[in-house]
Amino acid sequence: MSACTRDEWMTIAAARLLWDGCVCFVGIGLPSAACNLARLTHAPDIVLVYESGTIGTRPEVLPLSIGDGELAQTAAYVVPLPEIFSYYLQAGRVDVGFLGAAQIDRFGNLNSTVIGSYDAPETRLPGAGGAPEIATHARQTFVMLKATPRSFVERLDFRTSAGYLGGSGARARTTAPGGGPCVVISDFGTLVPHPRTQELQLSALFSGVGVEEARAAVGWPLTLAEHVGLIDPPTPNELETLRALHARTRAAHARPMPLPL
Amino acid sequence: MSACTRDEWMTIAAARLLWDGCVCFVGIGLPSAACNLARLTHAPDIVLVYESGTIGTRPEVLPLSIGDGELAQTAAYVVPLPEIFSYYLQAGRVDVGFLGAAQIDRFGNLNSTVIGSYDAPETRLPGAGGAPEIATHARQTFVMLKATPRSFVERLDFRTSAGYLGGSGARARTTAPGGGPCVVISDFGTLVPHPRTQELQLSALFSGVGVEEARAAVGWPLTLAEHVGLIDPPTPNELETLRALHARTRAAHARPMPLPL
Amino acid sequence: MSARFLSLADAVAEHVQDGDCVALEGFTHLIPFAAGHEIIRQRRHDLHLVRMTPDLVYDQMIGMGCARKLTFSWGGNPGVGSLHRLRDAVERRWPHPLQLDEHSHAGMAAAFCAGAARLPFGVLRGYLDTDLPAHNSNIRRVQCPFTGESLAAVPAINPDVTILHAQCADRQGNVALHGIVGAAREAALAAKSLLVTVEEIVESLSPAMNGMLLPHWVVDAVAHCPGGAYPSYAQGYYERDNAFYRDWDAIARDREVFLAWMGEHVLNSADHRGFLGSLLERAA
Amino acid sequence: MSARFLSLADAVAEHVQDGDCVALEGFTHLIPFAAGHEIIRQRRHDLHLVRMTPDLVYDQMIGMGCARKLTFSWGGNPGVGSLHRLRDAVERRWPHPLQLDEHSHAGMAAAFCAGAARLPFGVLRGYLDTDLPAHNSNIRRVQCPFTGESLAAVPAINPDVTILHAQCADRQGNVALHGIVGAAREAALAAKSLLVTVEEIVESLSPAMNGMLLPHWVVDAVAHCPGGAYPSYAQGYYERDNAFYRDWDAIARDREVFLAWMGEHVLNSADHRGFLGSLLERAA
Repeated sequence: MSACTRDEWMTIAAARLLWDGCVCFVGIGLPSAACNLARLTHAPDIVLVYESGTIGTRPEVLPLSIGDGELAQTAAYVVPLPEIFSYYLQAGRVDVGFLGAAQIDRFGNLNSTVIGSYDAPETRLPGAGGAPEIATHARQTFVMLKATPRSFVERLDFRTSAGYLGGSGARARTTAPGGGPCVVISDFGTLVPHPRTQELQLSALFSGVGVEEARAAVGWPLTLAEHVGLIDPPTPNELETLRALHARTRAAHARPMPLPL
Repeated sequence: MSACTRDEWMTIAAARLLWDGCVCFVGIGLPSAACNLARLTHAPDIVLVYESGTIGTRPEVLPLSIGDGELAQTAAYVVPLPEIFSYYLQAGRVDVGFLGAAQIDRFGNLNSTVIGSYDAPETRLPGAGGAPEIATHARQTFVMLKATPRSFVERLDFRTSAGYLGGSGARARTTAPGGGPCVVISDFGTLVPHPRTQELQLSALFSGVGVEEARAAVGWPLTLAEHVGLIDPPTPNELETLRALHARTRAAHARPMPLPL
Repeated sequence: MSARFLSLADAVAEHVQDGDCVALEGFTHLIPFAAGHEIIRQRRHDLHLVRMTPDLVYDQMIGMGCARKLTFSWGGNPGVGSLHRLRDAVERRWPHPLQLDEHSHAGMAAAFCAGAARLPFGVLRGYLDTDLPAHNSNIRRVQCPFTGESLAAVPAINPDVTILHAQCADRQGNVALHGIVGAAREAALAAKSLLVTVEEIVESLSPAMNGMLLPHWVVDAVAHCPGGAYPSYAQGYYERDNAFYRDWDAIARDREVFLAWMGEHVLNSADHRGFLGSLLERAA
Repeated sequence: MSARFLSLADAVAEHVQDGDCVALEGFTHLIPFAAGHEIIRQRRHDLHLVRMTPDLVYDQMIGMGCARKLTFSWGGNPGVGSLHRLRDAVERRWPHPLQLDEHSHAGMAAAFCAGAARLPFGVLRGYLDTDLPAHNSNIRRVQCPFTGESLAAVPAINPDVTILHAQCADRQGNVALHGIVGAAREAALAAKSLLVTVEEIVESLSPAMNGMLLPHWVVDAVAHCPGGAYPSYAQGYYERDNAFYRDWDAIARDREVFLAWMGEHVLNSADHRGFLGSLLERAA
């Protein structure tokens, strides 16, 4: 088998953090791959909830969009979207919310709205979607975010979703019921909040990655957690399962769709 | 065919007031009989909505309870109860709401809560159910109420549902979107609100009933509408259809239910 | 956390405590009679009972002294008349006083929806120009922050335990129900703990798509209890016993007759099967 | 009042006016592409477009100058990336400025629910410690009249017209849809006028029981339009054309390429059948 890519490793590292039976509110892309990999390996009874209203979904191939038919066909139950947000997420029934973003700051606050100013943006991003309320209500959130020159930043252009705000207990003093981001999975390793200040610190590296690479990727002076671990390389089973999932997905998405004529 | 009873005549008179295609929010008892009689005679496309959430119901036999299986099995659609009240009734989608009550006053306000004081009632009645909001939101309401010594009263013991309040435009000055009670069908004839004062006046009598019987039945000084009509006796078709419906209903309800053992 | 499979007696013992706020929902369909009887057998008391349409099973629980308070919107014997035990409690404080938290259907629906969504209050255009708000401090007003309009507000209902009866559950504890569902889903999702009795336990449910399902991870306990909604009905399983509802009127009118009937049929039977058996015997 | 059966062109001509608030809903499923194209063909402009997830069809409408304002919660090409026409309008005001009324999904869901229930506002525990309220005066706070807690409030959305695509309608105009339904029902019931395109018109629908149906008396117009959700999908009829979504990225990146494509495929085709035919030709 070829050496794993950083994307694969991120996905596998995220999957390992999920436990069997946990209720996950899943976004499209890397989070969806991670959750389904967990389901196909060590967590067969993980409950996957997509914001399109599909509950207990077991897709054969990864969805390209949150509303793919595959998600509905393999779901235990499909509810109208308002119910997903009010009766499930807001009701506190989600264990783990998976978030991505364009920018993250040192306290895990996220931006997926604009780069530049809101009224005259340099880059208009897709916007909030479900994120603000996932960030508020999920018992904990996982953030998956690749390191780019502008992703781990000293200051967000716009706060779309709240992490730990200014840190040092600021979040706990709000009415947000969820615990906030407990881990950030990036393509160099993972960050976790400092227990007191909630500043994100380097907690583990992919083996073969040095601290300097992490420091270079992060736009604030990155500190190290008390213990910086090494993330085990993918096992053959993890990698095979993930690659088979991606292969099935590619094949399915490449199948030409006859025009409905 | 035997002479019709007052109950039958009331039901038939009420049925005649409904038009084909109208959307009716139906209560159990006389209103349910009237609506289904209309459906089986001149209004085949009447839309019957029961508060249990059954929409477009076409029951073969009359339900004994608002939640009878017959209503669900013959419905176009069964929705959760909160939807019926918010997305249909409150949304202003009901043409006619049918109400009954223990007491009615001269302005069509209704009591179905208590006789005597609320905290130490002489008779505790079942209570409001759907009535307060039907009275507020249905484009118009029909009230069906038999005359008893304590039904048409000078003063209600408790106002469960608003009619015209104190009359003379009082209701129109509230935020109630519905028009209020446009007719009261009793077992002597019908009352309608005076165009200006909204006081209920005698508008029609069953043939064979005198004004004095109506006056005796009503606890306030009953005035006459400009024109007091005569309600035609049931046609053979109306009476046959109603009696057949009642006969089917009696037979169905008398069928012994085996214990689910 | 997934649903556990328990006997109804164990489920009630574990999930219903004296003093609890308890909702047995089901809008004249799928009424959890068996569970109500088990609560009576276990002599639970001081309960705050919640139900849009308290009917015979609440009449029985109130008459047997289980309740201190009732949140409701219509309390009658559907198609028959009064609930005499409820009336006796309200009118003559027998067996003891019953506090009322009285609403309209629309108000209770809004309160259950708010409870399921974990909002502190529900909003409706309701209770307009009625005497209910004057007698219930749980009916207040809230102002729209956009239009300034004043609307009715009710506090969310979040029962300590909601009990439903449903058609079936699978081995994981996913619960499927259909037919007239009332506010069953909202009452279930609003509760701190959810107990469901079912007609049948099946290997797996057919895919629900947009049907109605309570996922196993919102269900605390499932008890297999065939006939558990009798004398109400379970769509697809059995019909309502209308004669029982009619006969109840005479039984409930008289305190002694009521107590004797409850003793013979509920207290002296070990479980719901025993209850049904005792009715069969009497009929024979 | 019952639904009328119209051609899509007549239905759009009658129900969509310049300046209207228009919601084409469908949460990445059953997206009414054909109806959006017809709005473009009829050169409607100054529209206030509403949609939780404006995707390709809104990118096209915005790029063709139909919109003055957009109420939305996530505006991207799902699984692919940006909506370049939307970005061009926001970032560079081309073809003209686009006013944004920006929400989260939870906020828009609450706003649609309020609209369907004809309440002036919806309540949620949302928008907490985000910058959205600072940029949108349509996000305010309301105080619980029982607990004093402060919650987020959004104004109800009540479009002049909501347009859906659904699987089928019967001869009366009852509309049945299934699969991922998003906020379709709420958007439909919130609208002053409701237009539905359907894959199929059938003699009668199978009983819906607790499925999802829009009764004929809430539907204003039905247009038979097979393939009307293409390139999105219709559960049970056809799948999503993922390649179309991917290819759109390159087409929409460039104003000239975009305009040429819209001219060739949308403006030059008489209707949706023509549009699909033009794609077939190009592929051949």
